Amino acid sequence: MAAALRIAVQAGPFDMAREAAAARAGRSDVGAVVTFTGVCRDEGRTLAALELEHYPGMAEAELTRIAEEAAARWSITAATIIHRFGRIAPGEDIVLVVTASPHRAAALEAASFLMDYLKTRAPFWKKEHPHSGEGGWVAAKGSDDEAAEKWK
Amino acid sequence: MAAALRIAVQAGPFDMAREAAAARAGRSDVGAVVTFTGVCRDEGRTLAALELEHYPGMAEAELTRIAEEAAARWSITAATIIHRFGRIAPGEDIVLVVTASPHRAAALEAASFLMDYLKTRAPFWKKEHPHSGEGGWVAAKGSDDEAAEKWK
Amino acid sequence: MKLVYFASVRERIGRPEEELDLPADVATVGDLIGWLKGRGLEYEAALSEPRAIRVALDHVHARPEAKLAGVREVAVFPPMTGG
Amino acid sequence: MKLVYFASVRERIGRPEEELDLPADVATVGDLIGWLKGRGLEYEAALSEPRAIRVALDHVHARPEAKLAGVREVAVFPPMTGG
Repeated sequence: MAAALRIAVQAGPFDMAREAAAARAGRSDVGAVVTFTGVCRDEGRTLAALELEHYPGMAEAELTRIAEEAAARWSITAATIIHRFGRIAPGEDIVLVVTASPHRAAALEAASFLMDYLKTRAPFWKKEHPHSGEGGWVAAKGSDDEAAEKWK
Repeated sequence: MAAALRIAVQAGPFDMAREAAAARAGRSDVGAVVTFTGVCRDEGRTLAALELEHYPGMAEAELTRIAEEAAARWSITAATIIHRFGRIAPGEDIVLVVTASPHRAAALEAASFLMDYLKTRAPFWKKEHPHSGEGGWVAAKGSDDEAAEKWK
Repeated sequence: MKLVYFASVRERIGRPEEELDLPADVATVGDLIGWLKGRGLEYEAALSEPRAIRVALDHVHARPEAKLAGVREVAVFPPMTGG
Repeated sequence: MKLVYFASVRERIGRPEEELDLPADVATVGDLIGWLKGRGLEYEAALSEPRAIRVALDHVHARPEAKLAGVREVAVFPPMTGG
């Protein structure tokens, strides 16, 4: 199944509804559309902002490889990944994944796979800026590695 | 975690973006929002429309029970289920599930659980109206029962 | 007792609902399905495959052994295909 | 060879990128990390925990045994935390 892939790495916000509509447009065999939006939490009101650093060039390349792998493993008709960089305030969106498929399991599993893989493979790094005190780089979670491992 | 549950059974369309926005509104601990939209396929251009019959009263009650079970099993902050009934044309939406949570795995798993459970437990029945020839009631799938069983 | 029917069960029985007085020995969901099947060819056609019949008591899914005592509305329908 | 650094590695080394001539015996990713650690305290601080260092060769993740021959850009960074 030829899947329409869309990858974007951008500073500005994205329009989830528009991306979801685009992922199903022009096809009459889509039975399921899944969106995953990752949002900046305020961590108990302690966080002023996140700063997202990325590796330009590789970020787009790696997200494309991850989307291609999802398209090879599930019968999806579309996969979209949009990842923001720069300063992001609590309540703002960080990342969007959209999948479309004839079948619900494929759309849901592919979205879950995309999130697990991009968490551990896409070259982005989060730095926390708290309202007071020292911030710092967010430590990678072992649970993220385990989540990615389960798709091997 | 007290989850905001929203259940609707309606003939008319829903606004996915508005529902997703409402599911995360007013909370600063939401890190993940998942939407699942079930769409009417045209089945290789053979389908003129689906007719969705439901059991008024029980449909709302059963969807509420399913949402409550998801809220008891995952740390979600919101769960929305909207299911349409009546005549639905190919390309139109049938069902919407939205989940919000501090964590991505909870939001994704709860959305998957809600879809698996409502497929086998919510009192809705699909009748196919093809462009030509006899239509009929859609047969229940054993794979749907298996999908629901895996959450036991 | 009020009975309501949906989808193929409704079409085969030929009506969406009816009020029926049950015999005293019809105590469970299973008893009810067996008794309904004896009411005519349309009921037998609708209920011939017990594995393809689901029952809800007052809006809650029920198993064949569930008791009917105190129930106001019994719904009979095929496996669900929503979503 | 062009080296680029990100996040905590960039901050500790104190620059985002640099052009370096590698000795002939630095053939693999693992060799490179070992050699970089000998270049000064800032490098040693940045690369002290090998398990917390990731390397990409020309925008593709690479293991310690990967060869550097023909590579134009080497990136060194901590485990990723996007998403």
